[in-house]
Amino acid sequence: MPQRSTITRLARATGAAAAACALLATAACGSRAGEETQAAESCVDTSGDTVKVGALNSLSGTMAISETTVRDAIYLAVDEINAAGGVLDKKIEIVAEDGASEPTVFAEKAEKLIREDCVAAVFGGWTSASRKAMLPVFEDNDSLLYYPVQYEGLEASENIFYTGATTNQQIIPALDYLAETGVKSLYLVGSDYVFPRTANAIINAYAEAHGIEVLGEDYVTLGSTEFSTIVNQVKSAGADAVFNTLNGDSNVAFFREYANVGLTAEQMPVMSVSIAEEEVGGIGVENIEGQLAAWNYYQTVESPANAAFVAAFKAEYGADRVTSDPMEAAYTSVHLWAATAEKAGSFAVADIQGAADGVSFDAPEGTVVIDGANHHVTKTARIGEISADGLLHTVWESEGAIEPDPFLDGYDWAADLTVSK
Amino acid sequence: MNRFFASRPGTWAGFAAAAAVLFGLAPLVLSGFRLGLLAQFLCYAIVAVGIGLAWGRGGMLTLGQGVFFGMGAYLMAMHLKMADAAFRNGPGAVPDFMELAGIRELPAYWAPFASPVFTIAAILLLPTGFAVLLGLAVFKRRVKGAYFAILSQALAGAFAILLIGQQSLGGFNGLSRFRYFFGYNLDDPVNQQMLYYIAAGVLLAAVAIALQLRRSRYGELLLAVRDAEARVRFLGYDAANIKTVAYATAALFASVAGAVFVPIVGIISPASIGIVPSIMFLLGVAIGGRATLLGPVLGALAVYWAQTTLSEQFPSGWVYAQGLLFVLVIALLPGGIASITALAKRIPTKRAPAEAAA
Amino acid sequence: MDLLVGQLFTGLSTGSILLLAALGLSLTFGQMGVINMAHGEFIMAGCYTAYVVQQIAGDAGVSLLIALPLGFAVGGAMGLVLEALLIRHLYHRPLDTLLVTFGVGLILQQVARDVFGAPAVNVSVPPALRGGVDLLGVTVPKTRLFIMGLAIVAVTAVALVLRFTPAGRRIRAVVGNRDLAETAGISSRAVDAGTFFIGSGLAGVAGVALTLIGSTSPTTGQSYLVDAFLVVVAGGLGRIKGAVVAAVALGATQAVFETYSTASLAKVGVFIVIVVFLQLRPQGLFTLRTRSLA
Amino acid sequence: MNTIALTCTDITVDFDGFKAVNGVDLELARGEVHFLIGPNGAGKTTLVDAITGLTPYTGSVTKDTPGTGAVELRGKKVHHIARTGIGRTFQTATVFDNLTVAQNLDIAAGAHRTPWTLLRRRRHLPETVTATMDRIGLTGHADTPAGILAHGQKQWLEIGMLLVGDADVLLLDEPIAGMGHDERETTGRLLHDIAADRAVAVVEHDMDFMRAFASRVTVLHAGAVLATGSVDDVSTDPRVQAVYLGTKETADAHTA
Repeated sequence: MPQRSTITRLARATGAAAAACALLATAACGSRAGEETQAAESCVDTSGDTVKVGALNSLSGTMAISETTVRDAIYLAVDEINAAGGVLDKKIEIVAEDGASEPTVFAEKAEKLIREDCVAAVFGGWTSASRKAMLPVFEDNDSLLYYPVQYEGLEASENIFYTGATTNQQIIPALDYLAETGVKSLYLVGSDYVFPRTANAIINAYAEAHGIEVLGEDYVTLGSTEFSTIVNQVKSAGADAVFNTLNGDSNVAFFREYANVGLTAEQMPVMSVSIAEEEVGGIGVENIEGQLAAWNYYQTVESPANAAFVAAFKAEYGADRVTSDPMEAAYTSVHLWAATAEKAGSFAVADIQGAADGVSFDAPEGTVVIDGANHHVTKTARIGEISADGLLHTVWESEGAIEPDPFLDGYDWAADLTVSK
Repeated sequence: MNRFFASRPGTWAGFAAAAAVLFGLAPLVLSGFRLGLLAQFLCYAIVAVGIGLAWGRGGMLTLGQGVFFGMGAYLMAMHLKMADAAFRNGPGAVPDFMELAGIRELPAYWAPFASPVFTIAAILLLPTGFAVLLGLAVFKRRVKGAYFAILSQALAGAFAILLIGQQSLGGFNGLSRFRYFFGYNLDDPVNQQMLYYIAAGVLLAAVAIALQLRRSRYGELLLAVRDAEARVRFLGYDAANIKTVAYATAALFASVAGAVFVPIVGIISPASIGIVPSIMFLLGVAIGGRATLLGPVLGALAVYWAQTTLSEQFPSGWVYAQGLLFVLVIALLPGGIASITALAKRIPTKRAPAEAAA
Repeated sequence: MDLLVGQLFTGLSTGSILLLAALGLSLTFGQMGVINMAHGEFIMAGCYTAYVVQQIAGDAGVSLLIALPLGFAVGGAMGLVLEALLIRHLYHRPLDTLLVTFGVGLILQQVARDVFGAPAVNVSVPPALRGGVDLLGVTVPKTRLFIMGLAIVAVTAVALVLRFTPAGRRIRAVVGNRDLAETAGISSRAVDAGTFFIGSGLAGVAGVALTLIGSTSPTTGQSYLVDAFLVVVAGGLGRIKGAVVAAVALGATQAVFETYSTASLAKVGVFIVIVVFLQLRPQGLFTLRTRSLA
Repeated sequence: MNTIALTCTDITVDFDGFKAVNGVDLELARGEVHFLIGPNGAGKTTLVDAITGLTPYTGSVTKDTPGTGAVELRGKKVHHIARTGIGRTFQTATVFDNLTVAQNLDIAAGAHRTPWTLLRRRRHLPETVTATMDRIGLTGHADTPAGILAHGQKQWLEIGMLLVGDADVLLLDEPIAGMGHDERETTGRLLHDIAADRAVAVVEHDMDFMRAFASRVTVLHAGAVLATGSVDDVSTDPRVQAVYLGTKETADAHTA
């Protein structure tokens, strides 16, 4: 042995390993592209008196701020359903996982929930990145995800139910409102990721078709707090309004700078699509009072269903807590799943998919109905104004619930924008 | 003389045992899901082998391995998206996410990735070449120690930001939804197991290469550069070249790991390669024993396994644990777990970290 | 024209923010070769100091005046503890210090999350600092003028302390030649602790000031850290002068890139500029040239 | 007659206005053990730094190698200067603590190896390495990690590393610091032994050692050459007596 060169031995080792791999490869190759794959057998067990569902939200990392509130709403809905006797006479049991604000972790945990915990459905996700990461997992394993956040549209998976707004239920109504109030020019400010870029593409197309001038379009890196340049450009451009798709902490720096250079809501209102009740406190009401937001739900919405929801939430989590749009959508998603299962008389994925069309729920935002064709729900659009108490008050709302149109097929001016599915 | 002429029959036995565990035992006892997780951790372990070489043996604190990991991952992901588009809509079709983002024309730099050969060559050469250029640029100017660490960290930050801004690379969402891997369906459990075997095979190969580098004269030289770079230069060696080789090898390992990671996990996004994930790559290496051969591998596997299990139950507790591990292991046990066994055997600590696990 | 003046101002303003964040690092990293990754969390501690003071004092103006010195004390105290518990034992292992302090930073962030909650909290700007001033045709927010002023005061104070006080002379002696200073009877241990106190205290002050323009959340410090390190690297070790020039230069580079391309590319551009710059001046802008072993 | 191996002409090293070395001329000849002495801060080590490429300077350093002719060293990189056959040691012996004596010497002997050789394991020690181990008296320690060698042994090892690297101009910075009497004697004889076909320069404070082993002495003071010549020439030079020998006691105390 001592005389044998390492090179020779390495060569042999490599050769042996290669041979072993080749052997394995021939013995263990699965289906090729185009061939049918045997779908993984669902392991959901409904023989007992409980049914398991997954709650997959970020409890750590940067997104934990927002996603823990969604988690609370999911638990509230499950408690309500269980108190009322459960679904198909079975109590719901939650298996909770942490998405850790990382798309890869979302994918990994989704797979664990489906394959190890055998849940009937999963509720959660926030960022589009996390949804995109989970989508193949749910499709490959033929399982269900209920996704509760407004997003950029252009997606309709058989295995996902989207209970937040798509673009025609949030961004287009916001533009309609601005046009109605006489806005002729816009300045677009957003964080540099997919939602703002898609939203701004839609805004540009809308503006062109409706005679609105877009005076500028700026993106900052996620989490950026340097707005000196951008706010100065906004100010010198002198648009009638600003359309804001900034995310998270960037809003704080933006609105402070905005107020400091002397811009006001009366002079140049800012329409935001990512600022809900939860965020107002961190920005500081004094910096943002009078500015606008576009959502489908505010804590101040007046309806018996919302009064009950807010009261139940505050009773459970404390009087100082606020409710917001994504929380309401998450709460609604659990009820929609339960109602669909009741209608189908089954927890099986295929049965839920088959029964989903037309299932409705009397949600805090108003009655929502599942559209079986694209798995989105009907939603009422609302423009809210931020008031001194830190809450948002509706100043405009759409006439009835808007049908979901994730690919904007119903809008001629958007024809060039997207490729229909 | 024996100490460094003796061949180690133990090496062979070690490799055989590792292969038996990875190829034989693990697939038997682990469920498909757990095996997939293990495959993911093996990818991190491959990165760790490279870090062990560059940091443990070469003294270069590479805080930016996410860059090379990300390069390999994105290169592979581009091929998978191209293949996917070609399968559905014919050759040269635009990948699905671009259609949705309103990009109609395939960007020119995507086109070559339709070729599997080009992709594999790019995965092997591009990050390595970039590492060589960057390494020569900084090491020739004797940028080292803290300066190098901070630069490599800033590089990881800049790279992640650059990717977020590239809509033709999926931006913040990254690239996901891969259906085929070189013609095989990715949703078939048999093929998923195959990916695991590939990850295991790559890891063994990386360890074998690292072992050879460590045992060669180059390995001694690298250690010499780490301990007394000036001395090496005054002996007539160009220390920059010596460091660059280790840095580029670490980059190569990270790139290949990234390339294998993508079909296993099914997504690559800027979130997996920025500053924090890059530093996290180091934790396992430090715990396992940075200067040893197998310490980084076992450390990485242990850390990611602990992260998955513990963070399920104690999300905020895990962050504390991570922080404490960094503090305690590095402050009190710079040789990692490996140095405990060495101490136990009463080998003088000075040489123990270098030799214990070889 | 307006835009140009605006850019010039933005460069200075961004530079002064960078400088505030980097000044303390320049001391600790420059003088002791210690890379303190928890520096960002000391900044964050300054932010929360401002928040807590405001909750108690109420009036935004009064609380800012209290928070500035208190932020210095809080940051400084955290620095002293860190120095005594960990860094002191790791002086000969600078790279390990980096990782250890990264771990400390992780823990501090989580502590902030558990104490103050994950969402950002609001620190109100004093009425006197709201709004802007018209300078050469552009509106300059008063908060930014205040931060510029504070940066100038901080740099001047550090320079004066280093030059004219006995403690400062000792610090400079230790930087110049640690062994020689030891033989001259200067306790480098005490000097190191003092340096760390001042450096970390400056981080606390920076944190208080940054609440005027940015958000206050557990991850606030992180966003400033990498840029601050780049300032120190580009400025050269142990030189306040270098940190000042590098901070303003980086601020201006960023502002220019941002105007003519996107903010994302600006970050990448700054990185490339620094790598190229280090090719020309590997030891930074200003270096102490001493006899040393490479 | 001894041939000149290294010629320094008008070397000046400027540290931000402070001239640590100021217009120094120096010639090192083969066959001589040439001592560089002077009080602390005289510029001895800085001069060595300049010659070996560590510190920028003005002036000229040429290396004369039989068969190759004279080469200008100024502006070359450290490792290129080393490859012309100039070796140096440091005030604190700098060896590779984690490697064995044999590994240290093997590395030192290998600056000309090809990448391919470097990437393979060593199968036997080069003869120069075994011979040098013998010469520096460390054969019995071949497999000892250099880090646990005694102080003096480290310094011998460092000199040995220069020998296997084929250096023919050796610049040794305080090679006997911390050595006992017997070790000094051994080192002195070793220096004369290796100086047979090389030029050896020694930076030293120890006057007794200098008197015992110097072939030639150069005295530096405040960055400039004060005197050059034999031990007797130098010790009788009044300027040297004035600035240097007056501090003899301190200098001796320093090395003790």
